[in-house]
Amino acid sequence: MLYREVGQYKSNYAADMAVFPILQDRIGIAVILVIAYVVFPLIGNDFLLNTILIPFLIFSLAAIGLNLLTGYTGLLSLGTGAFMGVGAYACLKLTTIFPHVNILIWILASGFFSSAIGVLFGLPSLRIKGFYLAVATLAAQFFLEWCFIRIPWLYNYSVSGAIEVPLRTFMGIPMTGPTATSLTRYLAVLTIVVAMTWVASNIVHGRIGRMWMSVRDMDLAAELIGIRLFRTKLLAFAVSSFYCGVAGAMMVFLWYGGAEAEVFAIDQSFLILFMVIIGGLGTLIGSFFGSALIYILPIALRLIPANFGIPIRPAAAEQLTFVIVGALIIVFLVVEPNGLARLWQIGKQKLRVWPFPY
Amino acid sequence: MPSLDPSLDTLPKLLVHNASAFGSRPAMRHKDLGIWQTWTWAQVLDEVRAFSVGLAELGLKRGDKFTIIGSNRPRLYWAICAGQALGAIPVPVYADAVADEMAYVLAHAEVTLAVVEDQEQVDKVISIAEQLPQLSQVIYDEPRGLKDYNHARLTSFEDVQAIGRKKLAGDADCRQRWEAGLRRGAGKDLSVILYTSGTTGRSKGVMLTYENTIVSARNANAFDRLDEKEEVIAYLPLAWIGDYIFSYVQAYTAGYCVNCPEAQDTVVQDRREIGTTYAFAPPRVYENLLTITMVRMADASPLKRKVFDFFIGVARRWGEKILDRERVPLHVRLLYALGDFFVYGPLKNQFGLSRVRIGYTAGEAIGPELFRFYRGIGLNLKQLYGQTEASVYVTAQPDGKIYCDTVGQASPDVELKISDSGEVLYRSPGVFAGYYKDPEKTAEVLTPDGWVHTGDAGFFDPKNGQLKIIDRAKDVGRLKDGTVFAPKYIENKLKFYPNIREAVAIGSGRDFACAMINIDLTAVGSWAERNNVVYGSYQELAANPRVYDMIAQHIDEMNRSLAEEEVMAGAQIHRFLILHKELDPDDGELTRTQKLRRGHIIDRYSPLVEAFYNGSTDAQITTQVTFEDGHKGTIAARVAIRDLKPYPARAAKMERAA
Amino acid sequence: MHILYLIFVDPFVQMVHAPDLLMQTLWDGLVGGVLYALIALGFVLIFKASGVFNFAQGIMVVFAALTLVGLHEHGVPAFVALGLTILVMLVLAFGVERLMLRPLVNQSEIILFMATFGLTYFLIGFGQLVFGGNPKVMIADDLYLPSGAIEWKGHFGFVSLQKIDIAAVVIASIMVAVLAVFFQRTRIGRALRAVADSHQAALSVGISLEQIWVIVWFAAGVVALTTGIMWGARSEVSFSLQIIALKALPVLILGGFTSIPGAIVGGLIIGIGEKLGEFYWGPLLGGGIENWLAYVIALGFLIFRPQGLFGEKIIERI
Amino acid sequence: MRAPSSNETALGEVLLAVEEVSLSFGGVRALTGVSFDIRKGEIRAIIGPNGAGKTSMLNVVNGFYQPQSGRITFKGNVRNSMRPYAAARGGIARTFQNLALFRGMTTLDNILAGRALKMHRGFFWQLLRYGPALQEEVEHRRRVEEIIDFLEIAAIRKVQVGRLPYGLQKRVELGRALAMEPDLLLLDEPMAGMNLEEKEDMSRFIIDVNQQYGTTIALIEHDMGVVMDLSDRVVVLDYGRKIADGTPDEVKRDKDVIRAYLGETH
Repeated sequence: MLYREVGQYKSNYAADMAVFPILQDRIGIAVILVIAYVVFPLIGNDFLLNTILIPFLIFSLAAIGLNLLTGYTGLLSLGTGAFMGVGAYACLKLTTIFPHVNILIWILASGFFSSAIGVLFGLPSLRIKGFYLAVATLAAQFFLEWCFIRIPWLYNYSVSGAIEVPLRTFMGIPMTGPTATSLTRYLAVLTIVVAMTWVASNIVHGRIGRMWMSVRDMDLAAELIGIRLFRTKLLAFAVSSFYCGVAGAMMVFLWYGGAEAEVFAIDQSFLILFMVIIGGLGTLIGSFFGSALIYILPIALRLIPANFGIPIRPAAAEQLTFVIVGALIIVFLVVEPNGLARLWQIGKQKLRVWPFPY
Repeated sequence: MPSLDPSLDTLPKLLVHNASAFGSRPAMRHKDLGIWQTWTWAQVLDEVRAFSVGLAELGLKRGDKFTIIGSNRPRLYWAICAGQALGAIPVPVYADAVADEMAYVLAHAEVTLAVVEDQEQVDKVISIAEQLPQLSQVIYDEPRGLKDYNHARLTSFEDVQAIGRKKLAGDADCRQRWEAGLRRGAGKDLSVILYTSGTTGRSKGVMLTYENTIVSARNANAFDRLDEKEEVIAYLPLAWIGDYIFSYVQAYTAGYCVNCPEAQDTVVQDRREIGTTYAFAPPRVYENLLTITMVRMADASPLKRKVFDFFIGVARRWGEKILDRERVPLHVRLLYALGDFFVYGPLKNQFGLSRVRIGYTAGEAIGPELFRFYRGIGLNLKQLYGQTEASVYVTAQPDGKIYCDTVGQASPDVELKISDSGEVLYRSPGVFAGYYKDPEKTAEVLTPDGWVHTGDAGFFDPKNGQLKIIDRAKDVGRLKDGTVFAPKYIENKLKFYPNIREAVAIGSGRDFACAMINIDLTAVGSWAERNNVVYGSYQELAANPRVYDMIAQHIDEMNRSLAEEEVMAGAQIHRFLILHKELDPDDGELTRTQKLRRGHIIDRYSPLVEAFYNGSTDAQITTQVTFEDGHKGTIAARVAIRDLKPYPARAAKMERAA
Repeated sequence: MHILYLIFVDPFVQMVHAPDLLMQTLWDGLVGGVLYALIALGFVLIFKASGVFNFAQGIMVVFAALTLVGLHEHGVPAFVALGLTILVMLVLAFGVERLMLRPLVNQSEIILFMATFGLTYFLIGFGQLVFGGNPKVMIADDLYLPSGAIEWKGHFGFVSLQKIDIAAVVIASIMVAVLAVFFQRTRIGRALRAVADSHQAALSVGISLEQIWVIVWFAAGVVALTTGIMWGARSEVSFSLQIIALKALPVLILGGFTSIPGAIVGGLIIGIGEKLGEFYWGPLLGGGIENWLAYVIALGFLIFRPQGLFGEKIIERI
Repeated sequence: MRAPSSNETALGEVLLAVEEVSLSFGGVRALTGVSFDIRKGEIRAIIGPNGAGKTSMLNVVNGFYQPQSGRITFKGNVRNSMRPYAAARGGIARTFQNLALFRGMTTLDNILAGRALKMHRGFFWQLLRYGPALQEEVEHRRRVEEIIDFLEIAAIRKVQVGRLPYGLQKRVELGRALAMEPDLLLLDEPMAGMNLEEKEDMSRFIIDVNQQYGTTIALIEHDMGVVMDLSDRVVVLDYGRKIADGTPDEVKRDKDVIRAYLGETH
């Protein structure tokens, strides 16, 4: 109904292959960007920025990372939390050793370290697939978690055993550390997430994305059209881990401001996997949906009773959240196994063919 | 009569002019290989010139006839102009014509060269080559599958252009010579021969001069204020005068862009992508769109259907008034705006009609309901009345003076009159030069002082002075009791029902009127699916008693509305049947432009017609049919006949009064 | 060179020098392995019959134990509580089949896998909501499980065997034997095996898929309850158990997802392997390697034998 | 103006030679000492009853199975073991009996994926999807569009292939193989499960591919009418052994062939 596609014709392939070929979609994206960059900073308080938006964006990026691996390439990973941890610890070491380099550069660079680790633990994908591979990534998860605890050099020998984020400034404005405002951190996170989402979309819409999806949909056929499976899978591990690493570094440096190894435990891996599945495997927008649902829903659930004046113990609220989220996951899978992104697509298609049903 | 500027009195001259006047504006687009390939006027000139010189090298010369066979592709349009630049005369032929038909036309026109679309057409031409001794060259656009053919007399379009380009590059004077040759053409020259697939007899070659078509097109452009910014889509048969004028002559005179669809079945999608501003279609096209709409809406959720029905109701009631800028209450305007957002806008958008400034329906009378529907949702649909012999335009409706039962006032420079017998006659600059090699027929139609007999019966509406066409003059008949019986009028009313694709009304000289029906397979098929009616073929579905019930209901409704009309009340349908096969141009039942050939049909189905009037409740019929691949066979069926109870003329009036 | 000595020589020297310690470590590993094997058995049952990779098996162990203890806390006699808990597991099996498996039939493996994640979350929240989140003590005495230890002396030193561990091994063995008989000898058991081979075959035997799902989930529930009781008696009943339950995954990798003997052998290898590793090599790395050693063993194993210990060689067809 | 069928005309040089190839799976013999050759430009049919080892033969040719013994010479290079991707690189493309499309991708992406070997723009440009990477995409899109036009699948260009009817999926798969611009095209039952009209279309495409692009084709097919019409030479397998080899007419008259076929059906 909102879509008016008359007169939107393509006279070259570049336009036809654009990520958003429809004008109305491009307008929609522009509106979202304006809201993110202008409206939220203007109206946002600390709660909105720090408790909702920053973590939402960071989880979205991690979900994109996992989605590149699981949704696009079809390789199930349960090691996302650990790969995020590698990013966080790498960032800490980098900024400790080279304190004068801009922290944002190190946040991005830390992705390369988790990339390398990701490739290392992706090596078994040469021989194994499916749940077997998932267990291999579980090895990464537990091994790396162990490293985070047992190697004091990683957390600069701090007494608590936790990462303590130092103060770092950019053009005189504190970016990280206790004095950095939530607005500064929000804008930094937003910019990184927007840029990396754009890059991810470029990758999946191009040659590499097609190779990944070929491997996902039918690896034997992919090999027979000349795709080298092993390389392709490792590339997916590398890129995916890069995204997770950056998300992990942002999580510690731009959100928590300090963290223990527990943050990168297996629960985190599962959480991100939920986001990807509920959001929709093999779609970037689904990663955002999944992140919104899985992260924001529990917050909302906790807030609702308080707002209605229903007395409920915090512990009980927590437990109730578990019950509801668990049930919702099953309900969602039953209603739409292809995730929220699929619902979104159906809705969009309905709007495009409106008033017709198909 | 206005005379043309001699420097712009032929189409090739117009092309040269456009190439400098609108050089970088798009002249033509073609959805090919997934995207819209675009040519500017300058590029078109370049392509046409190369091909034209190539044709000259192959021996095409002034006065030669050459044919164009295929669908709407840029190269075929260019070929027309390229030949005309040499002074040769194009004779476009319907691409779906069977070999026999084609052979007759090509032989009659003494065609020496053919430019065809693809292997299919090449095969067809080769199969009739023996009957065409003059034919020396076949040029094809699409090379697929033709690699192993003997290329002695077969050349690809590209190769011809290559020959032309080589010549142009190697011979400095060639270009001047070509342009000089082009300038030798004049407005009075014969520009094209279009064979009309008449509703009776063999087709006749209508000869039109450049002046005929260009003046006609100019006037039409001025009438509707068309300029170089229009976008149109070319999807009607190249051999039809409508397409020739609309996608070629009007485009060249106004300088607008013609878009060729990717394939016949993607026209709606392609029209939507381009967003045409000027549309021209026979009623059938609008009818199909409406049928699709209704069929699809039948599957929509009840809520959506309610919203749709409600707003369509609003549109039917108020839409036309708003379109004609009449005064309407404010709340209606608001309601209509809502409707535009929820229904009309999206609907027009789906059909690619959002940007259409002017839409014409022509070729046949349009059902009033259909016409009102489109105008109601805000599409500026108008009627025009035209003929090949007039270079299309005889009458047209100006903006703001639109009536669904008239075809408009005389187009610019057209004189109109009604003969004593009630036949419409006209005289205009567009009037043709005669039928090719057929002075007798010409004399029948064209009077010495330039008036043309249209063969249609009509009169001027006393209320608004616009022309009203009743029917083909020879088809208007009377029942035995003297009641006027205009079959087409009834048929059009019936065809408004989405379930009825085609209707043949019979009754002249009989006691009462009867109808033979063709159901619409899409609409009825979808109904069958929803109602668990199992069927394997058209024939099976057509014979289903429940389908009969449904059609009976439609006809009954129409009878009731006929009963309210003084003149036609006596012509209500008393009996009907559903034909066991779809009427098909390949069997000669329809013309290539999908008009009924009533006489032929009545002959062909005479057992059924007899059964109508001898009281039988069914009848056996065996007909010969031509299958898609050209071979012939017969199908036999026992067709049921249903009776209907006509409404008394006065009773209907009383009902309404009560 | 010293590091090589520490890795390749020293541990073995220690083993020979203190055989009692070696024996003790092997025993501890064996007991742990038996419990891993039991959890893995639950996985295998469900995977074999329904193709579902049941991530919730670990939490089912906790949930079952928690229900048992919780009921007893509310004053239900121990054996009545045991019966009630079995009933709860049956209800759970029905619920899972009706609300989760049936609507998700014909979905891809990963979707079913994710659904069991949802089930895990649900059971965690539900269990805590009903019985509270604090660790509980297993009602071992009320169930007449033995306590205390037997000390076994020999000329090499002495080994301490907890009676509850011995009971665990015995009960686990009985459990396996019962299951084996069930699968080999009963009509339902044979049907279950048919399902594992082909759903069509099972249908032709005249047993509905739904019934079979309920049965296997119930069987897995009973196995979980047994595991929960044993494990709870050894330490305590708490939700941290579920992480330990993840250890069943490397066991499955070793044994193959569909092999019951594989689950048992794999469980023992992992249990013993990680205890030996932790005890003799752990200190080299700063300890705590138990947490990941099992996975690395499995991973190393996978690379050489992707189909597991008892799996058949996979021939890919196109 | 159509040229006579080239059935009897001179054959080109040997493109692929299979010599004494044997293959077994854990004691089950799939192929036993099979030898034949495929010549440049011909359409070569491999026929035989079910379980005759036809598909195994194709799997050996494109490196999916490694034969236990025997020799394969492709374009003059001898090899007895190779990875499928190396076969692809060498110019062997193929389609599958039971469709091996990338079901989650559109028709366009499936065929574009077939050009994986021909696209080389580096990772950096892929990240930006700009400059050389975009240029490369556009170039290859053009080639793919030609194939789409050739196979008359323009209308389903942007439809996910998993939602297409079977016949169209087969066509898309052929398109993907063509996108590789192979020297040798292996078609495993290209017409299985099709109705008459679809079969006719597919036959036309196969002939057109062979004539227009000069692609050598080896195909497995059950429909004997199709085989006789399409192929220049036929090799017949039964129980993993070659029982006949020759022109369609020769093969049709062969006693062993008649027995093998009569023994199986009728």
